[in-house]
Amino acid sequence: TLALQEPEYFKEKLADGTLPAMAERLPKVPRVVNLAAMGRKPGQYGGMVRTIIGGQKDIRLMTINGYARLVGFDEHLVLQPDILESFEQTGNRVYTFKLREGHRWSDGHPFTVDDFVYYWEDVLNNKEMRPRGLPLDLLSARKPPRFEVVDPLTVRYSWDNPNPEFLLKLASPQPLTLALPAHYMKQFHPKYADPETLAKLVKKEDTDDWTGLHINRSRTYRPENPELPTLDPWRNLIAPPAEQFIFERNPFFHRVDETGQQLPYMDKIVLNVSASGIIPAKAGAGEADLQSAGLDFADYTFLKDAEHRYPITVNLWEHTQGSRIALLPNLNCGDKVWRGLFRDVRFRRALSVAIDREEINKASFFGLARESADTILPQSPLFKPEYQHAWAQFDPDLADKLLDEAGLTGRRSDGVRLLPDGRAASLIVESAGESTLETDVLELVTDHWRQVGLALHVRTSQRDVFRSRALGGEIMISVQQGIDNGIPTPDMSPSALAPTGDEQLQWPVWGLHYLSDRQKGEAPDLPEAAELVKLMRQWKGSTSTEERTGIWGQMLSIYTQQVFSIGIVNGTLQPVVHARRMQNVPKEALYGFDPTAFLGVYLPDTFWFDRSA
Amino acid sequence: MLRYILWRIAVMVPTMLLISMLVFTIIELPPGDYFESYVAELRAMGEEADMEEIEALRERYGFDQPAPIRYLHWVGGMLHGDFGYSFEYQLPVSDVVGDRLWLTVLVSFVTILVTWIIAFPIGIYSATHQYSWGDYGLTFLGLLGLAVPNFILALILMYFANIWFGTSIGHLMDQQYLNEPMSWAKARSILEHLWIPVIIIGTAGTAGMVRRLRANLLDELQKQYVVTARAKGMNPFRALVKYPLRMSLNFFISDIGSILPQIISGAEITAIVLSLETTGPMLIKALQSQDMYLAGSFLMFLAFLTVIGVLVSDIALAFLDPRIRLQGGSTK
Amino acid sequence: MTAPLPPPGAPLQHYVSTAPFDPYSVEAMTAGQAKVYQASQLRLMWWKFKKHRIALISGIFLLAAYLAIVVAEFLAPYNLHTRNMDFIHAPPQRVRMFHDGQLVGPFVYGRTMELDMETLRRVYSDNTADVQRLRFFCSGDPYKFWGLWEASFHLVCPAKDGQFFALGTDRLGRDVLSRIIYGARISLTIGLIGIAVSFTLGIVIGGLAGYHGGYLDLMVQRVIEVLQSIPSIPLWMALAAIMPVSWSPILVYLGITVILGLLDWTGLARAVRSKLLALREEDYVLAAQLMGAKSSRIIGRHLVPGFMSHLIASATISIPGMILGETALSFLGLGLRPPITSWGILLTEARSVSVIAFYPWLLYPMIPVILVILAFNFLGDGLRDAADPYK
Amino acid sequence: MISGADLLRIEDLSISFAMLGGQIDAVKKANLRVLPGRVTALVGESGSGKSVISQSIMRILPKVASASGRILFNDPLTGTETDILRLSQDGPDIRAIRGRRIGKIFQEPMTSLSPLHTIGDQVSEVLTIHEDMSRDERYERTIEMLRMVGFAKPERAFRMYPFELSGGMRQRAMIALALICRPALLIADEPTTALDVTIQAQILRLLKDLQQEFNMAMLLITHDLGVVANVADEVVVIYHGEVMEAGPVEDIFRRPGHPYLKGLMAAVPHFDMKPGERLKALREVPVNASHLLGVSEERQKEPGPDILLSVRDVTKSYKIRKSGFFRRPDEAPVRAVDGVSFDIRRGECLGLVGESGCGKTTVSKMLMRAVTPDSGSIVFHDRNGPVDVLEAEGDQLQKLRGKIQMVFQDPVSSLSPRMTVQNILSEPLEIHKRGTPKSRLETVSALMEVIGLNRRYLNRYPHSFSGGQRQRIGIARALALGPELLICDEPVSALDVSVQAQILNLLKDLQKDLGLTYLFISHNLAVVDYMADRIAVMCAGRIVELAPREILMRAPVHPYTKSLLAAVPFPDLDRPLDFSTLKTANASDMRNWSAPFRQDDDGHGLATADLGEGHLVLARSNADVRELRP
Ligand SMILES: Nc1ncnc2c1ncn2[C@@H]1O[C@H](COP(=O)(O)OP(=O)(O)OP(=O)(O)O)[C@@H](O)[C@H]1O
Ligand SMILES: Nc1ncnc2c1ncn2[C@@H]1O[C@H](COP(=O)(O)OP(=O)(O)OP(=O)(O)O)[C@@H](O)[C@H]1O
Ligand SMILES: [Mg+2]
Ligand SMILES: [Mg+2]
Ligand code: NI
Repeated sequence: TLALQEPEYFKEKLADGTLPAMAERLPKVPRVVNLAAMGRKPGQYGGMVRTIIGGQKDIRLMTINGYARLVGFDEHLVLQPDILESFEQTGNRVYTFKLREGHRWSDGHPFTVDDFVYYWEDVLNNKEMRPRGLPLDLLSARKPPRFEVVDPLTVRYSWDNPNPEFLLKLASPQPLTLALPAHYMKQFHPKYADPETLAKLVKKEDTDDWTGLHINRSRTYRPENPELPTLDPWRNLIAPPAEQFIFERNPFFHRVDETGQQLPYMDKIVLNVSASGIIPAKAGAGEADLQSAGLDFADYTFLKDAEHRYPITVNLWEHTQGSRIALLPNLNCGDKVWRGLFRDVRFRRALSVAIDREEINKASFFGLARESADTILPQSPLFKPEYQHAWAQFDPDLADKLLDEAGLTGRRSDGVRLLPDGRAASLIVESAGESTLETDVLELVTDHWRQVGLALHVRTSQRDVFRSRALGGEIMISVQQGIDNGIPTPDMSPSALAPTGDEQLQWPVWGLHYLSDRQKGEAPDLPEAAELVKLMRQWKGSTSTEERTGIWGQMLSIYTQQVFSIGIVNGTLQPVVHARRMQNVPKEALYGFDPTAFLGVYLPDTFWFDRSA
Repeated sequence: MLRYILWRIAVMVPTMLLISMLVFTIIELPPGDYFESYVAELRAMGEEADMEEIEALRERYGFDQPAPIRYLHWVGGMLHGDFGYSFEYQLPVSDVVGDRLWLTVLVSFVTILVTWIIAFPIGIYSATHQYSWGDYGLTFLGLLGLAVPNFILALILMYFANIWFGTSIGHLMDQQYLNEPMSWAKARSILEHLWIPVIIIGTAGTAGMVRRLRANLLDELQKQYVVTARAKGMNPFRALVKYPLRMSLNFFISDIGSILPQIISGAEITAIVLSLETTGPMLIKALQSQDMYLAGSFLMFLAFLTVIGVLVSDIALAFLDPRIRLQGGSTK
Repeated sequence: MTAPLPPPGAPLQHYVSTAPFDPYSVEAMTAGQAKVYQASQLRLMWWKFKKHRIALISGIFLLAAYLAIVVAEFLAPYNLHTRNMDFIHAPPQRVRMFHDGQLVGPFVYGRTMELDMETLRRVYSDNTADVQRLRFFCSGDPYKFWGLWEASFHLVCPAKDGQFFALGTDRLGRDVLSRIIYGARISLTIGLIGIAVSFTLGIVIGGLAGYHGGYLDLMVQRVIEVLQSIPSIPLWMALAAIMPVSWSPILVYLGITVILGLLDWTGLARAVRSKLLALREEDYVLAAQLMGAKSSRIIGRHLVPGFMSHLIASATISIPGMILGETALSFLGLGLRPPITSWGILLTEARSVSVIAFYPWLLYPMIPVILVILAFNFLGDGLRDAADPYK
Repeated sequence: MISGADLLRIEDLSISFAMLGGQIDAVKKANLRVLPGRVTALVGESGSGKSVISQSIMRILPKVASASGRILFNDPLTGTETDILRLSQDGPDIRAIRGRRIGKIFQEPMTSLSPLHTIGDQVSEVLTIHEDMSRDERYERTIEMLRMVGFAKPERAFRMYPFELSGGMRQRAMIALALICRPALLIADEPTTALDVTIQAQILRLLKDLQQEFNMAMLLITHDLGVVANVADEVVVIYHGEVMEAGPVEDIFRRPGHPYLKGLMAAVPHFDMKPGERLKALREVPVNASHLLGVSEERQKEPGPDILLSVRDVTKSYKIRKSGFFRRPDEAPVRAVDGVSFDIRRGECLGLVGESGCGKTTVSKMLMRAVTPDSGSIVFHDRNGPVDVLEAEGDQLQKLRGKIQMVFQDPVSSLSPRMTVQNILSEPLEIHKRGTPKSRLETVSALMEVIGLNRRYLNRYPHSFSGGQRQRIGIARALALGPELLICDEPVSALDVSVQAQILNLLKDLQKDLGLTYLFISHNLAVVDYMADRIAVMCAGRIVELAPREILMRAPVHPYTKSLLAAVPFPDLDRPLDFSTLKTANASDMRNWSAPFRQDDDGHGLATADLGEGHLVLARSNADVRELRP
């Protein structure tokens, strides 16, 4: 048993009795984080962290970085029960969750199976709330799960078909919700609330009906509602709109360190809303105690220099994306000639080998990035060098040869190749023009491609409309980052490698087909793409890790050999700034939305201010 | 005159209607709608969006209806004070705007005031001391301010103000005063920060004012009535203020209507760079993400200010020049 | 011989001048006067203008600048796109004359670059053993003159296998000086075209409204009001959305110019209009009218000249707005795109604190902007004076 | 009488202007003086430097001018002597003198007033600057001054803007402005050019009174030798910037010595001229009229209808404003022109005389369609049939514009300040697309010649001319098109008699050779007498009498006409004006007229009575024609 130590922060509340003692606040079995075992030091309570967000919406970073999940990854990307005391799964079909006894919401109300029941029955399965039924993530082979309350601490979800992604969704940075604080939410639900009061509330909130009100009040991903009880390490105190959000420690948080201190160590987090453009400047002026969002590799020099002036430390973490910047030829392009070319693997390969990745690496990444195809990183157990090197060499002669083979033999007077129908081969690349990095890389690529007789024009438009335009076939090539999760384990979903979503700009129409379960879009008519879909479905149905490893391997091999997206470099570095006094921030780590939830898996609740430093 | 003013006010109604149509077109013009942006944004963060949910949202906000109907709905709503809903903030527009409106007005008015306070004396000085060192020097300074793009000036000022005076980077006040009610300390903090945007936004306008005032004055100073005033034994400065300056005010007054939109437009980029708590950044963001009602409300608000400004300018012009007042209505 | 005055207070004597008197004698014209009276008004203005030294210098400077953009390729030591991956963010190199106390002629020291892996900065140092003499009228970077003819002839080139970055390089190792020279092409023309568009519109529309008054005025005023009501950025965004994306960079450039011009006329039109509302009551307008002059003539020949000073001042003041207005567009990602460049773009690219802290030479494009703006203003001053009948 | 010192002593004054192509010496070593309480008249040819001298006394020369010599001002109040040229440009010393000790009436009153400020504001401002007075006191004083200079309703005038006033009224406002501080020295640069003789007499009287009461001295610049004879003590004659003759008024008038002065005296038009007698100008310029104006032969031959223009019952009224900004006009509008009818015959010259502010300019502007009458009709009888002037549009209007031209009363403001003379003169030709650029230049040169301006002035701007020169430019411009009807609104008021003679002769020649028709508005009755075939007399917006010249001059019927004729000053020391009779009679006040001409109380309005021989007079509608005859 632990010798519990109360944080200074609650001294008053504890004294006047508004807050029970820690022993009562904690679940019977809290999650004990053994810092020493993680190579970190147990810390001390206290302190306020300033951090900057680029927009009000970014308070979701608190949910992401807070990373309190029913089930979550640890530093080594192994799934661990977190809010749950334990979980069990059978054949990826039946999932049984056991809650921690005595676990409480941040307002002190017990967190129980009722909260699951409320959400399942009164929200998910409420026809008014969800006229179109359950969210896709809860369906497997288009069928919903069965939900059972096994005992007062246990719930179970079971499907007929395997649903291997279920736990991953729970562990994801934007987690699938399974429970809401019923005691709070019921006041907004007609089944429980007094109709008149509810009507008044609806009127006040200016939503059309109670569902709007209910949605507004129950947002967990964007913790905008200070009244909404939470299980996160910090809870919001300020309702938007605001220029500054303050989060304070959740007195009922379920994690403790090995010395008996309740996490988080740090009492408050203050998020200042700023223009994203000046985040580097502010961070470099010592105005942030923990900052990664809004910083880019290009800011490193400045931040490093600021170390002399302000008590901050800058670390470089490695991005987990498959490619920092990737070019995605749209296989569903509306222009027939271009579409034909894009579907010709020789053309895609030519585009890829025509790029001088080394130059880009040198110019924009100080030579520190890894020249690579758009694929997984060496940190992934699935990694093979052949994926990285697949068509990622710089070989303009080969490119020329491939292009000639693809039928682009004619040339205009200025050396630009001619399409079979006589037009000049000028590729229009869609860019959001958000970062100079993108502009620079494109400028270099323009030159590289020009060497092999392809003209490139950049068109800037809002990224926001890319998807619909790509779906409509208006986009030829777009620039984006590559595969999100570059460090997958076999148990993670390979969906990024197959046409599975309409936001995959290399094949949005095929993606839509999969996403809508063959209702919309078109089935892939390119054998390799169809193969990827097939493998994806296989992965979903598989139950063993070996089988999944195999599938992953096949898919990676197809994806890289076929060059469905043209990666440039990966393993680029992300500056992470923290106050010099702040302890336990890893010096080196992986950084990405998926699967590390940015800082999430490194548990920012275990960071602490060393007052002696 | 009263009749004229009433008539001018009446004319404002169709003008505002016309503007509202234009505004609606502008916010409708880019392809797609907010929900597109929404998906795109989630995707940019690596998140996934539930298509079904988005369709539902679309229906809920009437985006499946044709544009004219949405327009009528929007204008109708505005007439009774309902400015619509901000998708981005998931709040009614009126709640989102908050302090920003008056901070914008504050920044704009201080800028305008500072511009005038600086421009008038300098303009008069430059005109009366044409080709003196002072004239050249002030012209040079003014043009310098004009020649340096606002965002660079903003960056430079921000950087050095931080290094030299320790002013926190950007914003209109120190962070601890955000969300705070007004207090002396907060007001002081605002004043401490205000000078940077005011200088940045003001420089361009000041130079323009000075140069134009100078040009107009130089013309007027030659006129016979100035000689008459001198022959009366009038103090040259007083004579200048009473006669030529008043004549040269013509251009200045006709500009009043556009000062506000100009200042606000000029301030937008500065505001983004400095991350000011004004409407500019919010407006641009709303436009980019097609948070149309929010953008629309901002635009209508600015338009309203402009229309009022033009009204003021028209009336002031009539006050200023009896020739316009007494004969201006006629047609030639 | 002059008339004598009696002592103070004394009675006046009748005085009659005895000098010969011929009522027909007109003093002979001096050569100067003869020249003046035959001269055209433009000529007169030129004479007056010449006397304004600073304006003259400014005019010559601008002329030179415009000539320079014609031969930008020749003047720039490097091509617009030439990158030097080994010289990224290199600071400006000093041109020297003496090496070891000996005159060598213009040369620069060779540069060595080291990567500081700690701060991730490139550290450059002069290698004083490596004297790289500049070459003049030389063959260097190949380019396409006016995009048409292949050539490689330059005014000045670095030594063979050497470098010459007089104003440093940017983040892709491109020569800032060359980019400034190329950028002048766009920046110097965009302003003029934009101003031509906006001034034509402003003067014509404002003039008609002000001169005619009545309903025409009412309509025009409302149009202006509506246009002014929309802040420029949304308008830009909307217009940029209409601009066909398949346009070539040159068309985009023209489009932007026209957009800048189309949005800028309202203020001027209002100024013109209100001034004319007052001026049209002058007798000389009436006189012209009674002579049968059309409104266009009255506005153009009688009213607008009376407003010239204002117009010149406004025009010269608008030029920076036009040169830099395009930066605002670029800032929003709507403006010109590579391969075209302009001073505005160069500056937009330099928008970060690190530039100010570490690479201030990337802000050098401000210098030509300032010079051009000053020159235009002083030129304007000279023009104003030349057009001023009282001078 | 001799007080021991000169009030103003100008010694060796030279003034030159720096111009493109060399400097202009406007004044060359001029000497002159003004004694306290005395009047020195400065006469001379137009453009001889009179105004420039007067400006130098106040130190208000334009920037391009430079002056040398001495201008000593001996302030009788303080007894100190100051050399004005040594004072700093706008320093306190000179400011204390300006406006307070030396008042100046500018030659061109029209443009000397600010268009944005009311008359009252501008006049009372002098008091604000120099006197320590309350607002009400200032108001009182201003009103009184305005009344003294002949404003019938000074309170109204106080709040009027200059552009609402007639030429003469503006001049009077200017006089009020100069006099309001009771200066020791008044510089009057042609103070009465725009005033009819009765008001002129009233002003002269006022000046005399002030002279006596406050010992005010005056430097009077004028072309009207009649005025000189009546008020001056000493006369200085200046020609081309040099003093030609100087002396006491007696000597000058009785024993003129210099050929220039003799020429001047001879050029004065007088009432006893025989028909067809020509004025003797100093210079005669031979004119080839038809060639000059490019008028076609046909036009000279073809007669066309007898009546060229007929005006019927035109009326124009102006609203009256209250002082407030928002208040609506509540007084009855002022009838500036009230039911005026007349005909102009082809080839004749119709003189129009009348009180200042009676509506002459308004009438002439209506004929040109520059002012729209409230009612009435104006028909121009062209060779091709009648044209309704008020309705003409498009092409018809454009043709009409070419046929009717006007010389503006105010030459300054009617010339575009930013056009050179050459452009101004060739503009009408350009508009009507006459000739080639080269032939236009020739025409312009020829025009310059006939109006007595040197060609070398072609490239100068209007502001650099003297008042008289500008007026001539206005005439030349009106002539350029060779119009059929020329409306001259005070065309020679700013010209010295010799140049005036030259211009009048030119007009006469044109009339004779080309059959030009004139409507000739003037206050100078001698000029009208010389020019006109018929004369119309206007008063308070109505034509009170219209008759052939001889009849009107010899046998006027209307009391207003009579008083006008009585107020004419003669350039003859033996025929001084009788100020005492003039003082009592307010000539234009209807109440002072004899019964038949007054509107009576029992509703009998006024109507035009025909006395035969084309002699019309406005009288009570029931009055007996015989009763009207004297
Ligand atoms: N601003 C000026 N610039 C150049 N020349 C000038 C200027 N003002 C006057 N002059 C010239 O100086 C001469 C004298 O002008 P001034 O006005 O004194 O004549 P004036 O005797 O008053 O004639 P008038 O009787 O016609 O008014 C003229 O020839 C005129 O052209
Ligand atoms: N724009 C106006 N607004 C108001 N009143 C006006 C206006 N123009 C003229 N008047 C008035 O009309 C009357 C006649 O003016 P007009 O100019 O015709 O007189 P005039 O006979 O030409 O006098 P003068 O001989 O002094 O030039 C005057 O009382 C004047 O105040
Ligand atoms: Mg004069
Ligand atoms: Mg008149
Ligand atoms: Ni939309």
